[in-house]
Amino acid sequence: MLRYTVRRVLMMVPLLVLVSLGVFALVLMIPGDPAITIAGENATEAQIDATRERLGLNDPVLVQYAAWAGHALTGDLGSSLFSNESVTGAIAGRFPVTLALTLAAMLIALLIAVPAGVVAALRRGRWQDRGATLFASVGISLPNFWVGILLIMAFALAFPIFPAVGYTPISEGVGAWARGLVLPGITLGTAVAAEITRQLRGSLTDTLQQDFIRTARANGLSARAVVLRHGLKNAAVPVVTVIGFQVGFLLGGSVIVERVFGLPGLGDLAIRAVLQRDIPMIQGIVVVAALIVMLVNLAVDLSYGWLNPKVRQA
Amino acid sequence: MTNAVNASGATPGSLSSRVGAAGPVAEVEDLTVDFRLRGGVLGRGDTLRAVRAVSLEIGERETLGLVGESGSGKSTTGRAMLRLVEPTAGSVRLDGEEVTALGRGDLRLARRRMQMVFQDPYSSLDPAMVVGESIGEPLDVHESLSRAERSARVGDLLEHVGLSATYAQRYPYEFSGGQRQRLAIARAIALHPRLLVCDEAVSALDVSTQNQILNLLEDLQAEFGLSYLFIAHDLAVVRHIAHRVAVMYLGEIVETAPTDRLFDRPAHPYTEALLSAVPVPNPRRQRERERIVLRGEVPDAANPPAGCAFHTRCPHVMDVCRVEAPPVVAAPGGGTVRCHLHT
Amino acid sequence: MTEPLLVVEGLEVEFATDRGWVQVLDGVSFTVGRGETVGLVGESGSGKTVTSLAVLGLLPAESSRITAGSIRLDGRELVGLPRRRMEALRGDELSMIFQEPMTSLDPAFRVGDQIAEVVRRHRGGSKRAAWARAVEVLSTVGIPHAERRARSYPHEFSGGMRQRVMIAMALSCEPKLVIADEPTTALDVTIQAQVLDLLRAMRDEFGTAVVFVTHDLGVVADICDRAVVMYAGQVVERAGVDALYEHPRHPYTEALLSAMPQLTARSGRLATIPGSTPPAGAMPPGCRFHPRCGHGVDACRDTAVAEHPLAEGGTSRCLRVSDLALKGSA
Amino acid sequence: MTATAIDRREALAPPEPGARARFVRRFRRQRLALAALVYLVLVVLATVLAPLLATHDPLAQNLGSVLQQPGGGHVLGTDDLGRDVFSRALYAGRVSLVAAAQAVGVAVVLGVIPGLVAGYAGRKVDAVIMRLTDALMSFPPLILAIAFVGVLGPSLTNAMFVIGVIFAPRFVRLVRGTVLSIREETFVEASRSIGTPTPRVIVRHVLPNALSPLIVQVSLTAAMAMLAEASLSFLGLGVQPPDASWGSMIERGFRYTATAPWLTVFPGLLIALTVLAFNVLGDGLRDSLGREIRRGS
Repeated sequence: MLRYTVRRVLMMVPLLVLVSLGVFALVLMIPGDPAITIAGENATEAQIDATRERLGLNDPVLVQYAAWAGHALTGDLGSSLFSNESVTGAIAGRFPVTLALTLAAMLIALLIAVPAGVVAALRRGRWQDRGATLFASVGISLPNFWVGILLIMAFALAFPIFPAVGYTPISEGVGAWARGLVLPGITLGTAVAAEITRQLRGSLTDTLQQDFIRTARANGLSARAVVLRHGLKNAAVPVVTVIGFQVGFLLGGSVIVERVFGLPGLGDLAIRAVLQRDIPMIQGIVVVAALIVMLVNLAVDLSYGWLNPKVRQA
Repeated sequence: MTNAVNASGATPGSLSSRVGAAGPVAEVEDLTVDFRLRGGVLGRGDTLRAVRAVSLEIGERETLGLVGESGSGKSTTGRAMLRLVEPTAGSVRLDGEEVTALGRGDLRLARRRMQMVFQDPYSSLDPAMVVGESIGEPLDVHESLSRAERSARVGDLLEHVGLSATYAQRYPYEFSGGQRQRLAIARAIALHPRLLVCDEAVSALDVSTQNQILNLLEDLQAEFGLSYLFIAHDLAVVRHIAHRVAVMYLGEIVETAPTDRLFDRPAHPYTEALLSAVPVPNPRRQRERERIVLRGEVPDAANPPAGCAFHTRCPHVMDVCRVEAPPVVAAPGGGTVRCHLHT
Repeated sequence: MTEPLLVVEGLEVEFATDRGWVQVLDGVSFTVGRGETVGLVGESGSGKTVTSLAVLGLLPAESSRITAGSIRLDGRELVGLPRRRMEALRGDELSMIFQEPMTSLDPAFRVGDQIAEVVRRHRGGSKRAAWARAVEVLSTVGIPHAERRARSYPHEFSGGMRQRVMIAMALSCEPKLVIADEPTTALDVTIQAQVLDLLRAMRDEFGTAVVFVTHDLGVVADICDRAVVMYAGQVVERAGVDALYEHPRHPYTEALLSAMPQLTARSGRLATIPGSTPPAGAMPPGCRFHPRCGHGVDACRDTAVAEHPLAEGGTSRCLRVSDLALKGSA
Repeated sequence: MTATAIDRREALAPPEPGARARFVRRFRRQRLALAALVYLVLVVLATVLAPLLATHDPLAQNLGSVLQQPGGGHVLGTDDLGRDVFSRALYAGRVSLVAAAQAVGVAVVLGVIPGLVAGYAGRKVDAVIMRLTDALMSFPPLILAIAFVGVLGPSLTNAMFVIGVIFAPRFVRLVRGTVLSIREETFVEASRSIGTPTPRVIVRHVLPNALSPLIVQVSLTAAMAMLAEASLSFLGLGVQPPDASWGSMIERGFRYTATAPWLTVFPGLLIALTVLAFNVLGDGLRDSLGREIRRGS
């Protein structure tokens, strides 16, 4: 298991290099002269030259990359072109909001998906299964901003149970904080719940048809023990994979949900950076998002080792 | 039916290999196949020697049975002979032509003379194609026929294996296991090959179907003068169809012999144990038989025992077996054996 | 005389298909005495596996149903037994060994845990005691270093060893009856010989009755006391093995026997049974074997045939049972 | 009896019955997928025939009748500039569908060929392609899209190109996986054993058998691409005014959530239904295709 872990962690190194290259390449893709874009359309020639110098754009590309990556490794992602605020600082300030939103969404998704998926697999072909399948199909098809708007119409405007917009920091009370996360969490979690339900249903259905399930039944284990002990553990690998995948979607979706509900998170920061073409800020956000996804994938892969003993040796 | 069946066939089990004046159809010399295993700390794999210096020959219209348990390398030997896996060393000659030396293009041409029938009738036909397409594929690759000629040939092949020519437009899933195996045979004989490697070709079938296929193979041999390498783990089937038999254990041939000699007077302790392990379908005889139950299992091929590969399970093991690999010697009554008991 | 350990009587099973419910077992009856080994023989599609799953109550609930008949274990009716009561019996009083040793063990758990789970389910007791029992049965079935090997996962065992683990699990609660469904088909002959020896030893040691489901007449000759031959969802012949092989009383049995390739001498042409087993739902009228039978008369075509009891014991489902002299195996 | 003289035709029993029954059953079970297909055809037709079906000029502003409720002269009401929502939705649908098609096209082109190469070429090429794919998959899709659009400048074409690039790894993985498993099938080895050249093996055996999962994935990706387009347009990074897509219509209507809910409800419903249709169609195809390969193995 240790060897597997080490190998898996080592595998991240080339991935990190590739990802950082990709992020760095964003600057190279700016159409025309990035210095003009960055300094602004109305900048003077001198200002543009200064910008070019400051950004090191006169250096060879590899040197530029090395400088940028070297700083990034120390946690210095540069500073905003507009506010001069440090990118790392700005991200750190916004991160708790997005983290809270993402966790809320995942929690809601799991609370819906696990029972729904299990019941669907156990009652295959009956109304419970059809209901879960319908939920799964519809859930992944709804645009989440639309769901958010509908929820606001229903539960903030028509029946004002939850706040329509805004974020209450946890320091101002856990209750208010949690209340503010309910609608955004549902908005963001619906599609994830649908996706996990789908995968769990499929994977558990397959597992329950395996020979070893028949063995367990032939030895008198109760239906409950068969499903919960032997079924779920063996069905878990593809489900965990999907959950890992969903983290990327949650981060992307949070951009939208933060916009709809006016939450001051990373997504909100990203939109502003994009509208202002604040390149270092964009790069910083992408790097952080990719890093989170990679760490989650690492955790997912390591969990395989526990779920499937064969992986440990491989 | 025009192609009357020659049921009498040739007398099986004649003592010598039927190598005529023209020489054997297939000659294999010191064939060795290594597989690289994945794994190891840095993905640096170990090697597994699946086939160790195997030599054999198959004469015209001869069926050589190749028997052994799983992991013995019998299937790999068959595949390496057709270069479906690349041999690591050794030579394979087909009608005197060195198959192992052929370049890509020549090998493709040579393939029309050596064909294979696979074990699993359910995956050996492309499910996305009507069976006429699958059977006709060798013709498409090697001969340029008009549409009419091609469909006539395919129909003829179907009839030859006992199916109706009208089945050409059906999909594989419409056929039973036995019928699929007939289709696979039709594809294999489409180009009138010299050598047909049958890799466990009847193992997946019920007894009654299995016999139909075995009879079919015998008929086709008589009709087209085919030579067979018949790979199987079922000894009773091999006894029926093979003229000579080679027994493999852990990548090596431990005994070869004309069929009757092998079954009546096995020379190698492993052959003896294999034969005694097959229960005979007669309770009284089965009760009276002396059974040799080998202990343990086949050792790991990646890490074979020193000396004689069989010594870990051999009931007659001697000190010399543990250190020295036995040479191949002539066996009493014909054939060869690789055992210290005979040296 | 008390009733035999297992009595199956007039068992009828239907499966759900596109064309509605289709009968797959028709009036299957046989018995198994205490400590006896009975072979359930037939080719694919004969219904032998369905029969064994029915006895264990393992037929899929949604797509199959028992429409008639009775299955009694030790005098207790199993058909219609509530699910929980049936669960409590399985693994305890009767258990099953399956064909595929490679896939029949849960890959995610240590083999010792899997056996201990069964022990605790039926015998209760501490985890430690159950584990000790698991190690004990593993060593009984000839797993070397059982103490250590109990901590291994299924993929760390060879096929033969996994089948031993399966047998250990099936025997862990000392059941009265074990159903072995083609337990050696996936194994090499030398390993098959080991496993057959093991089953014999277990039967002698625990007095367990065994239903041995197989298509291999050699295996039946080797290990069984009596045989039940099935064809197309029906039992066609029941007899003690000596009688069955030497004087088969049903043409299908004769055909099967003559089709077995022999180790001893090369026959001329191999005997075949023309045609193929009819699929469920498309059974021919009259005797189900008549389209493939060489002894058929007109009556076979339209008269459904009942099982005829034989003077020497056993039954045959053949109209001409009294006037046919059939060939046995040499 | 059984040792009769051999009749080669003993195997002439007709092929296993029920092939047609199975097809009919499968077809019947896909009623939902069929309905989805019909719906999609109707939507495509409606957007193609938009000029004929539109009741108003989609761009014509009428400040005299802003934010009118559905009914009356405007089936689906009017927006804040007095434009007819129904007519706009028809044209916007065109934009949304074309955008989705563009993204799927890019994803297929960028995905299938590397997937085939990775699956068929040796370990090294495979490793390189898969590492690149992993890297691309490490980015949260929408964030990467936003970043690219931020750098390249907001435009629907840019956005959908990027979405296509982001979805390409799914096709790489799918095609590679399918190729790897088909390569292991005996029928491919059988084809090689008769001397079939590799390109022909790929074209005749590998591709046709990889096609079913590919078609399924195209349908599912179209659904995701529509959602992505809607999201980007909702953020103002996709389609630019005065053109509209369903997503940008919602963005505009969002400001009037309290007073004119129809501005968000109708386009949202259209997106949801269309995406649902692609998903249902994809699932239906998956269930009815590809079963034969698994059968018996």
